[in-house]
Amino acid sequence: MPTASLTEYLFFSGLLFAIGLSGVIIRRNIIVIFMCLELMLAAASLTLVAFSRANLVNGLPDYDGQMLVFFIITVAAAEVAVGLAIIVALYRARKTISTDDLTSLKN
Amino acid sequence: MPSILFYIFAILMITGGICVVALKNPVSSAMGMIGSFIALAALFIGLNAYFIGTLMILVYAGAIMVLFIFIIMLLDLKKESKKEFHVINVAAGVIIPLLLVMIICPVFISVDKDFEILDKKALTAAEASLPESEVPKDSLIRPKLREGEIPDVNLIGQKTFTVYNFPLQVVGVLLLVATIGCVTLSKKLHGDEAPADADDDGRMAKTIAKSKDIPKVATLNGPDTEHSENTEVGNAADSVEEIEEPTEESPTTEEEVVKPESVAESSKGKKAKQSELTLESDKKSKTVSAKSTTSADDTDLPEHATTDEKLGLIYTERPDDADDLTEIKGVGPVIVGKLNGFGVYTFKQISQWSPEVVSEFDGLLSFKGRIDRDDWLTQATELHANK
Amino acid sequence: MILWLLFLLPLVSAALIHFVLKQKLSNLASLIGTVSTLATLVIAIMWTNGSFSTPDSWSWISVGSFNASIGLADDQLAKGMMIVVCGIGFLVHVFSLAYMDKDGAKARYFGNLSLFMFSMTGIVLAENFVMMFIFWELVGLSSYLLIGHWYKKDTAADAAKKAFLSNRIGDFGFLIGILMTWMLAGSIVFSDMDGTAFIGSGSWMAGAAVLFVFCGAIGKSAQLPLHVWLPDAMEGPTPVSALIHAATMVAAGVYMMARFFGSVGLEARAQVPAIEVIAWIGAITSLVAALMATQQDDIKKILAYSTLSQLGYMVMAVGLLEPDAGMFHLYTHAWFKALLFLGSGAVIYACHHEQNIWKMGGLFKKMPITGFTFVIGTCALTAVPFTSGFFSKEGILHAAHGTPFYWIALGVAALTTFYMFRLIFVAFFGKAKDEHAEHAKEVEFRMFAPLVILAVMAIASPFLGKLIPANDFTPDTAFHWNEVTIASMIVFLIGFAAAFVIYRGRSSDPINIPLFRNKFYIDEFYAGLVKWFQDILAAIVHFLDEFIINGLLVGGLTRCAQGTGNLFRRNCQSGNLQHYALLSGVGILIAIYFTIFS
Amino acid sequence: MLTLALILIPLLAAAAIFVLGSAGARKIAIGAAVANIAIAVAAISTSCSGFTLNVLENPNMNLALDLHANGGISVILLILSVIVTLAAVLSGTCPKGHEGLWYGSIMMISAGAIGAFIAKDLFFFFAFHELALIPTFLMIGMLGRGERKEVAWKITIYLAFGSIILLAGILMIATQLGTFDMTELKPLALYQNEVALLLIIGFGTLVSLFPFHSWAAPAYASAPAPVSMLHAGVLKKFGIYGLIVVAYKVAPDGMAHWLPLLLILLLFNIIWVGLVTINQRRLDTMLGNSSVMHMGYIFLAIAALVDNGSSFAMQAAVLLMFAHGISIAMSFCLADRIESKTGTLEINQLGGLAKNTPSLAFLFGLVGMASIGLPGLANFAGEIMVFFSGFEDWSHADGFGPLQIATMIAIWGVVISAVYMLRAFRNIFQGETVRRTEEVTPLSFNEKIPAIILGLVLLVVGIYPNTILHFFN
Repeated sequence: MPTASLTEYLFFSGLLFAIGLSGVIIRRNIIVIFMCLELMLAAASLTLVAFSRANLVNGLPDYDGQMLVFFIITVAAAEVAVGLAIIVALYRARKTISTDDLTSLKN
Repeated sequence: MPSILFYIFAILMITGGICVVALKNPVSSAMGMIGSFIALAALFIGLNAYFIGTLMILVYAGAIMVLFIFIIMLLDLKKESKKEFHVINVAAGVIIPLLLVMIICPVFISVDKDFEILDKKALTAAEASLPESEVPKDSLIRPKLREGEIPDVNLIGQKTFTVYNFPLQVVGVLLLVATIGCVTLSKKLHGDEAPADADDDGRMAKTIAKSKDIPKVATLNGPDTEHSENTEVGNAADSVEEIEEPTEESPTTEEEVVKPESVAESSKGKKAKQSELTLESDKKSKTVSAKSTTSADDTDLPEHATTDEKLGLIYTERPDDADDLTEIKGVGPVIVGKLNGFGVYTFKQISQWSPEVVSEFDGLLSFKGRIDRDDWLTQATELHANK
Repeated sequence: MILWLLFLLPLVSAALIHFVLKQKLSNLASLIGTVSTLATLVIAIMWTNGSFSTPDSWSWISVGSFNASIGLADDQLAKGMMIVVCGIGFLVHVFSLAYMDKDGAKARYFGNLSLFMFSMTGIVLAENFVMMFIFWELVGLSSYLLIGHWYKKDTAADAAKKAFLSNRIGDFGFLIGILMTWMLAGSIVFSDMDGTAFIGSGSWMAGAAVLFVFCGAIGKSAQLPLHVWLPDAMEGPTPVSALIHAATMVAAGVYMMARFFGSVGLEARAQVPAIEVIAWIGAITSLVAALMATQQDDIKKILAYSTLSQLGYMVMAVGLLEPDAGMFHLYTHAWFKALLFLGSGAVIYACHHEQNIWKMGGLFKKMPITGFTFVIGTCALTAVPFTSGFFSKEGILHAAHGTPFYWIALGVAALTTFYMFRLIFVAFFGKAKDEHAEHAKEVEFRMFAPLVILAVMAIASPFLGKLIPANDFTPDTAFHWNEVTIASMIVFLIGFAAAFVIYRGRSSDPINIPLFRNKFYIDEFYAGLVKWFQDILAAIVHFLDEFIINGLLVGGLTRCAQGTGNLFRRNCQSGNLQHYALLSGVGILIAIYFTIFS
Repeated sequence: MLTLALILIPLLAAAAIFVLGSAGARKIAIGAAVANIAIAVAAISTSCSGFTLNVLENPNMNLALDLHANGGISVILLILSVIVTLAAVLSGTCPKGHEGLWYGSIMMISAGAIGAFIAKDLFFFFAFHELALIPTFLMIGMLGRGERKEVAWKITIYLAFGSIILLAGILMIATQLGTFDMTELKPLALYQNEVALLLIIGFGTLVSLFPFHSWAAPAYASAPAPVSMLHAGVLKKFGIYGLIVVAYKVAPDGMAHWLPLLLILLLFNIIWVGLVTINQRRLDTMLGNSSVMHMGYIFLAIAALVDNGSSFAMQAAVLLMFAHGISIAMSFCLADRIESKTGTLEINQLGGLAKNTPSLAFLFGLVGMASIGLPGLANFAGEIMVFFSGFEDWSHADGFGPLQIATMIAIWGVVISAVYMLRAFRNIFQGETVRRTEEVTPLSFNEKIPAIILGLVLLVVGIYPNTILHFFN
């Protein structure tokens, strides 16, 4: 993919991140919000990989970036697991997962 | 990967993202999510990050999305039905990301860095320059490089277990904690009798077990959320402590002075104060009623008079033989009005007051010990005697 | 040193009576009061023939350039005035021994009387303005206490308050006058005031100072604008009216002016235009008071207005730069007015507190001594030849000769004769119009003895050379037959004839002039003035104070503080996840913008 | 060491009272007050060296708690606070069960006041005053009467506002002079106008100068008797003490620059608040407002001090402060007696009280006459000196300057105070007895003690003011 330069990668990851953010803001359903969150995480990891490929360390791609992506993925997995468990518990307690009804944090 | 492929996968990724946001049905948005992740993995592969690409597919597309779909199915969520669009929310949702993109683009444009092509020649040069300490002579990486292909997995392995060894262990522990977390969260759902202590989950389990039949959530579920509900309503009232205070023209019966330690939560309304009064004085009343009923002459009660445990013998309404209490020195018409309010009309009543009743009236009339100082009791008995 | 005794004896007796003797020892209290006044009288008499050395002054406060001291002035003015004060004080004490015998609060009465004697001696002996101001206010206090002696009576309490407040308004001007003279004349001590500097400061400034000082005299001697309190002061017991509101306190104003003019040397100097104003106020007061007196029915009110009118005479004399004539009239007036008041006291006492002259009548036969002394007093007041009033009033007429005040003075003399003999004919002659007057009988010795002594003084006072509180004013030097004396005799006859014709044998008042009877409606005007200017203004100011300062400034601040608090609370903590996400998005955006672009 | 004891005794007493609860609270408080008087007399007569404890020692700023009972003003105000504390402890009836709070906070307020007056260090001068505010808030809020909650909040926030501005001023001074020590205060090089303005507003709020006076009257009306006695009588003088000792020394030209503003405000203070006092329906709000009005005279003395550097304006201000402190404390003590006897302080609901309680009538008459400014009582000596200082070295050539005109208008305040005080005395004590005052029992002796003590002080200082003024030379 040498012909596609770094800016395209960054542009698309920025776009994906923006879409994830809009999803979080627009959607009412917590699970979809959670998905958009994962989307934003993925977008971030795309930039990391793009940069690790762009900056060569003694000739080879800079694998620190990729290590970070590796950790991001693991953490995301853990996060999703716990998140979904909470969502289920919340659903059982409130019988609803629409953000409009869950406003007990209101002052 | 020729730019055509790049664009295909990029566009696929973006449309997947848009599907996640735009589609109503959570399942279809999950599918969109998967598509997007796959395209993303392809892009990773394009960037020679084969290990990360495969990991992406395995973990994200595979594990996480499946979990999502599983949960969606478990909670059998219908399409978002009635929620009409909040125009402001949608508008905000669109404008903010757009602004974000507009701000980020100049940054990305300013980067304009091309990738070097890692062909065979570049790789052999790279292998030569690899320092001994990092990559020992006999490792598999060196021959692969010389052949012109990137041993991605080996390099990452080498990096992981040398530089990032400790973080790896930490992540392991993290995953362990996450699993235990999920287990405890989910175990409570249909577990056995939780310990009776007052923590939230325990109560919630009991109520959920009982509450199968109750449709709406608001009434009965966990007292703590209920509690948070009404404290939320309640705390608006707390900010202004309103203890009923009598209006200006009867300053003498100003409200009973609040004891210092109870000043913080003394904001309960009128009925609470009444209950507080009765509560606090019930142990006193037993002794009082015992004494006043066995008082001197009239064992049987005159008509429509009752023995109130706090106030001694009182009339429910004005008896015909009521005396003019202002004859007692130190009692003016204002005080008489109050005494009649409490049901005290005759000298006999005042003469029979026990010390507790006196201190009670002292508090009510808030005259600071005036009754003993002007000793109403002896005056009342004399006036009653020569009435 | 004895003079300190003269000064402090009444204070000691007042303190003794107030703090030590209470209700049960009231007789002892009255005795102490009387004895102390007698002692001061004796010392005063001995002092007049110069047998005591004046002690040096005791510095009350001396800080920086302000040093006020308590010291005793030693000149003929003070000596003569002391005789008046102590003499009449002693006689009033003797009279009130009997008059107040059955009164519940006798001890308090005598205590206040001694306090008055102390403060009056303070004014007379004051050697500087601050000391005079101190005792000026103490005299106001004691008159407040004495007028309000029967404080349970609402009218007495109001009259006392009114007296104190009008004195206070007078003191306001007096204090400003003192401050100005302090700077203009260089010092507040009378003896070393620098007259030339005072006059030199320009006639406008000196005039203003003189007028401000005169304000004090207006307040104390009840001149026109502030005269309303004197008739109401009759609420107090009659001996009090005799001592305070006839002889001594009201004369303090004239005494102060005389001393002030003497120390600043005004009488010799060129005319300061402001002094005309003083003369005019005196003249108008005497005229208006005389007119009001003609229509009053209460015996004490008539005498009160006549005092007002005579005070107007004295102030006019001072205003005409003849303070000696004024002082001489003050001296003689003190004796016969005290006589008249005590006489009226005896009459009231005999008629069981009946004060309306139309309910008396034929008292001359029933109370010969009181009647006879009362007639002598009236002759002195109306300037019957060879009585003390004749000499002193003639002195003033002589001073006013050739100026417009002369005619006013003559008119007032006629009116004085008219209303005094109206009183005599209605009250003492004709038949008793009320059963009280029917069996009124002569008062006991302790009451008529002072009357007799005062009657003697009413005749003989001009001839006691050394006692007259005027430097070089004895009847033989000043008196000479000319048209002024003849005119005053003619005017006396006119007044007498009018009174004789109109009021001889009448049982009700034929003339009824509401304007005079209601005292020119000045009281109602003042009441309205106070109600409008003070109470309404106070209410407005109170409302503004509450509304603007409390409501807007302070309240406003608190309300807008609470408002922003609520605003923040309601909008930003809405509990809606989206809202939080939105806000965080905006936050990120701003952060990026600033990091990149600024 | 004596000066340290002056502060320690009330604080220890307060601690003991809080610990022991309401057992012997009253006796401990009285004991502490009497001990304090004895120590004060000892400290003043031996004019001991005082006590210094260096709290903070660093090159550019050293902080030392040094207490000295020397220097005319602080000695006189020390005597004032010690006497008023004793009177405050003896007066007022403490509701059953609250003795701990009641006597404890009186002791704290008195410790704060004494500390503020004898501290010779700007920081502790300020800190002690703050110490006295907290118990005032507690007492008004919990044991006061009327709408005590709002009033308690109002007074605290208002005084906090004043204190913050004051703190700003003090810090500007301290930074410029490099030291907190009050003995080394000298005119500042720069920013004199700003510092002067800050101090005038800061101290003005604490002393209820005109625009910042709306906290005073309701607070004293709702406060229990000892608190209003201590606050109106003693704590309010802190502001003036500060103005004279700090502001005049530090920023004389600044003060001169703001003189017209000060003159206008003090005239408002006298005339505007005077008229408001006339319009009051209740005795305690009337007394509160009258104390605000009397501050106007003291400000006149300060204006005279600033304008023509008058030689005795400072002594006049201090004497009037002392006299006003005693008389306002005595009047609040008696007002509380009237309320406990008749149950109300509405002037038109009372009448003819003198018949049943002649001694209360005599004492209230005495303090009424004192606050009017009757000779023979302390206030007159102060007032006459204030008015004279207004006219000091005024030359008639240039006519009446602003200070002279202000003095003349201020003298009219004497009439206004006579009007409202006499009207109150007339309506409450004289005339026929009304429904409320019929069954009133006469004052018992120990109810009269505080008033008698203060009355005697008024008489002694009134007859011979040098008892107070000799501390100056």
